[in-house]
Amino acid sequence: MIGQVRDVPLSGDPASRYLPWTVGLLVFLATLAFAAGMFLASAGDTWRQDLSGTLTVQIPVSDKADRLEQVNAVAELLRTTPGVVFVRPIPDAEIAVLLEPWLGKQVLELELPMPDLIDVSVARAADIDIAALSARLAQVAPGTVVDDHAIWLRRLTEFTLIAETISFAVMIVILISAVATVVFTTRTGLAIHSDVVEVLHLIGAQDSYVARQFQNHTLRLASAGAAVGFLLGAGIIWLAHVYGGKLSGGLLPELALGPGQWALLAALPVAAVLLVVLTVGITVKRVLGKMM
Amino acid sequence: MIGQVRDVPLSGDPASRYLPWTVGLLVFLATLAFAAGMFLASAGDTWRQDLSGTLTVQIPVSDKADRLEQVNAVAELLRTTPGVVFVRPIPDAEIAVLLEPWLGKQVLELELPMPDLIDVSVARAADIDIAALSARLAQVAPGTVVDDHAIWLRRLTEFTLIAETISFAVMIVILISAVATVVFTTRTGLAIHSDVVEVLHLIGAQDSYVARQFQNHTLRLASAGAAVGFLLGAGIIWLAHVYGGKLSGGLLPELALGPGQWALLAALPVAAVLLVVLTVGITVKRVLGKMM
Amino acid sequence: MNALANGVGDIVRFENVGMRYRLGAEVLHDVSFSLPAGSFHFLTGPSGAGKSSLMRLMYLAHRPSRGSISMFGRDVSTVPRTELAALRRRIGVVFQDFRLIDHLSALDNVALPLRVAGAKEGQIRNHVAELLKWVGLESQIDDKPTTLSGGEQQRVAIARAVIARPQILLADEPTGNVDDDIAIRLMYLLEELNKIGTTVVVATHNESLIERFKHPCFHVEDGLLSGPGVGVRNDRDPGGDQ
Amino acid sequence: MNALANGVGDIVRFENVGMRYRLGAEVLHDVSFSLPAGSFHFLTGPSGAGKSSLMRLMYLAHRPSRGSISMFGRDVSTVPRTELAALRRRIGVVFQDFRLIDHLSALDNVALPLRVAGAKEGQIRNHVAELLKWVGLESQIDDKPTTLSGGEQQRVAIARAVIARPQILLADEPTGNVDDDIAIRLMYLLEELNKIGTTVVVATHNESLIERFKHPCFHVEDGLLSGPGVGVRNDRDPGGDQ
Ligand SMILES: Nc1ncnc2c1ncn2[C@@H]1O[C@H](COP(=O)(O)OP(=O)(O)OP(=O)(O)O)[C@@H](O)[C@H]1O
Ligand SMILES: Nc1ncnc2c1ncn2[C@@H]1O[C@H](COP(=O)(O)OP(=O)(O)OP(=O)(O)O)[C@@H](O)[C@H]1O
Ligand SMILES: [Mg+2]
Ligand SMILES: [Mg+2]
Repeated sequence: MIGQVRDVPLSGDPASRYLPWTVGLLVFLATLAFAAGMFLASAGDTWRQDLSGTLTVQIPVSDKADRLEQVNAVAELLRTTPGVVFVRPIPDAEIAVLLEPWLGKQVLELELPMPDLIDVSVARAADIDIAALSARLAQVAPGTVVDDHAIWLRRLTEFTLIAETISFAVMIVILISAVATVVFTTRTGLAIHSDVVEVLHLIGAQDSYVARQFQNHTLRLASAGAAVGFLLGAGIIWLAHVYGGKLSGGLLPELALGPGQWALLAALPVAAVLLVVLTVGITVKRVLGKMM
Repeated sequence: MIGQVRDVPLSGDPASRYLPWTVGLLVFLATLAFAAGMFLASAGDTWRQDLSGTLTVQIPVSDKADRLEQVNAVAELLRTTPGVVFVRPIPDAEIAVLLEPWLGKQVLELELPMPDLIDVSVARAADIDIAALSARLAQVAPGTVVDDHAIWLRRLTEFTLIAETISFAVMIVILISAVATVVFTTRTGLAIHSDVVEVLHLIGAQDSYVARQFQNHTLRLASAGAAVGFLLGAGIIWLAHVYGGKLSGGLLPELALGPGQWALLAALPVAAVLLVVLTVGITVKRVLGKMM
Repeated sequence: MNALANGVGDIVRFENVGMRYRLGAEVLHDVSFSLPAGSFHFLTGPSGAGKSSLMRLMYLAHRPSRGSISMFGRDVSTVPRTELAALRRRIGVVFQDFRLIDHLSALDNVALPLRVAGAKEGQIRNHVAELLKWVGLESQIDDKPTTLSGGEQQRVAIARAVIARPQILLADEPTGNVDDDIAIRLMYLLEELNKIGTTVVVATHNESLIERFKHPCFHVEDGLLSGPGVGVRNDRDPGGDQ
Repeated sequence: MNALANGVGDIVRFENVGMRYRLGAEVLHDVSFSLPAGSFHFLTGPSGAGKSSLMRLMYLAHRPSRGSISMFGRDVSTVPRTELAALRRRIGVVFQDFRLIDHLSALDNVALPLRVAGAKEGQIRNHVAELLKWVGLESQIDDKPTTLSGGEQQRVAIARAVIARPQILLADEPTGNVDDDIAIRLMYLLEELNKIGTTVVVATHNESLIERFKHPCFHVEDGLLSGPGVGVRNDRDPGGDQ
């Protein structure tokens, strides 16, 4: 019987009209942020794989005399390594350009001793043991380091990591503000209807009876909002998947989420709604607890 | 005299307690999103400049016979171009690796006719006229195209563009929800205090008298929230500037905003507060307008 | 007082007024009457007859569905919105349900009409405190309405209605929550106001009050008004006993 | 009725009860009295004396600052929170300010105590409609309180208080907004309830009612209670006239 007539007139409140929108917006944003985070994580991996097709071998600065010999010896060793497609010692001028980001523009004018770098292309299929290669190269020229195209790799890794972190942080902030919104909406509801709550209380209603009224109401509103927000978010992700790839001309990795990622994403609105209903229950009972 | 005693007891409302937090959170997020957008725009430029230190010259697929000649002629012409530091024809195997992202892994197995590519390093200081160079090269080998490292450039440009768009879109969504929050808070305030508003109205208060009560109150709360939100956001941007550069080891461009960008950023909370106060005025007067 | 007590000087004039709430049935039909300046009337009638509704029309909270209402000689339907506020400041109202502002002290509640009218803050406090003393609330000046008893709230409501010396005072059941001693004391307050020129209408169920203070009495029943001068236009109201 | 009308059967028992609001001064001092089951009392006293406060203690809205209160033979201070709700369901209250729920129709307002107690929906409507007819509101069954006149609201409040046949009925100024005819009719309703066993306390300023219905009368003044059996413990209340 309870619930047929709702004693607390929540549905007319501005707070009530606002709740589905807020929950919807927040779930929408959280969905996008979460998806962006997951997508960036995969994209970072893809790019890293692309880049790992090239290596840079670095031979430390040494005397002019045996420098050329060493470089040639290393290059020779590399050429004989299975999986290596191409080897090219990089000239000093080019190295100077590469060093510019670290050392500034004056690097070209200074007559610095430069390390020798060798550019190596690796067949995609080949699975080169970098550590073993390093060890072998170090025997030929001590101090030689094999770098799997560190510059771009690190630049991209850092970039995607930062973007990932921001995405997840935004998601967390959004979830926190969702809880805050719900606590606030509930407290507003209780404030507007404190008289009704008090009358129900004095008439002999149990706390759970009053709490249920608020919870049922919020459950309905929050579910509607969360569903719409999630569907919109998922729609945008799907659009990005279908059209994003075409528009970027294949340059961006496919904007697709795996089934596991979709499942995680779908758990988001459900978790949000549960959070909402739980919050409401706790808030209502805490307010009621202050009455005799 | 008006305002000494506040007739509408807004300060005790949950809505009031919530408003500074919401405005603060929203301004905080908007500040970060806006800064991220502006930073990505600059970062994109910086990276584009970095990359423009290298060029790729592309000679279209041709008969085996004169192919080598053509490549050598182009390479020779490039070597004599002022500003060019280094010229290297890229071997087919390496080109295959580069083409992989577009054509898939089978590119290595297929015996495709490949274009010839020449890798060119350019001194940073040099200001090479790409169009003129293209024209001269085309005379030696018709169809030759000079590409300013298109792959990375486009990849980065797309990426930063997308990130930029998302950042600004997030900022817009956040501002919209700020307005929605304020409209809602005001309407809640009016709903909770509709009795007070009605009494003031019946006692003979002008609409502006009632509106001012709500506006003064909201101005105070929103300003406090916006200031805190902006300062937190600015603090994080500053931290990113100071520590971000160090942590990424110079790989990321400096996370710094110019004075113009700071000014734009600082305009954000001010605009938010003005928006809020305006919204409140309109909302209150619209509600009052319904009374006789 | 009687300078104004002719047709033109009528402070309230209803002509064939009907009233309904939203789309409901009419709760007042064909109400025609006028109140000369300085008159004092009771308004009686069974519960639900339409006394409060009639009051609501007079304090400009509701528009009639037909007929015309003039207050202070001005046709209400033609008064622009901004001037309505000024007209309302000349009307004092004791609402049946008090309508005090919960977060304001008794003093600030009573001071409200003065503040809204832009009075100087310096003059307000003493004036208000004196009136609150008169209604027996000197020790509750700084109390909030929620901490006052029913009768105390009612007295604050009366004080708020009279503080700004309104030209017309409309009191809806102003003594329902106080004992007879206080009720009589409050009626004296209204009579004193009336003596200095305020037109007074008191809706009440309290028959002993009506008997004791022998003022002319309007009666509403089934939405129809009867009483002194009702239906008579531009005549002098025989009921003004000042 | 008199089966319970001895010390142990007292439905209400106050012993040296003091009461204050928050940190304010005591508004009730050393109140000791008991109400035998089935008794009918008036409660009088000047405005602000403490009648509503005394009621508030009885309907378990407020804890005493000292002394002890038993309701239905149970010491209130030792009753766990969840059982307080059950006790409250045995108490009917007419609040001085009605406290109707604005968004519910008169019918749903009156049905509230039945719903809260978990009554079957099928039984509710007829029962409630009949009672509303009794208090003269048959045509306003589906109206919201905001669209009812003051007296109509008061009658809804009374109907809500009695609908669940409470063991004790506490009515705070239940006739302040209705005319004498309706007031007498409402008093008959309370007397009928009393005849079938309900203990009744009516706080009122209406002296003609007190004279007409000759029930024993408690008097509160300056926070002190006087009246039949006051201060006398474990004695039979000489006032119960049933
Ligand atoms: N806001 C409203 N909306 C719709 N109907 C209303 C409204 N207010 C009052 N009514 C109806 O109008 C009629 C007259 O009500 P009104 O309040 O004027 O009566 P009253 O004479 O003041 O009664 P009482 O003595 O009980 O206060 C009643 O039947 C009531 O139900
Ligand atoms: N919630 C409250 N907080 C603080 N003080 C209160 C509160 N309610 C009432 N009082 C004070 O307690 C005293 C007794 O109030 P109470 O409402 O019991 O009086 P009452 O006898 O019912 O008066 P009335 O006949 O006017 O209704 C009054 O002085 C009042 O100011
Ligand atoms: Mg009325
Ligand atoms: Mg009282």
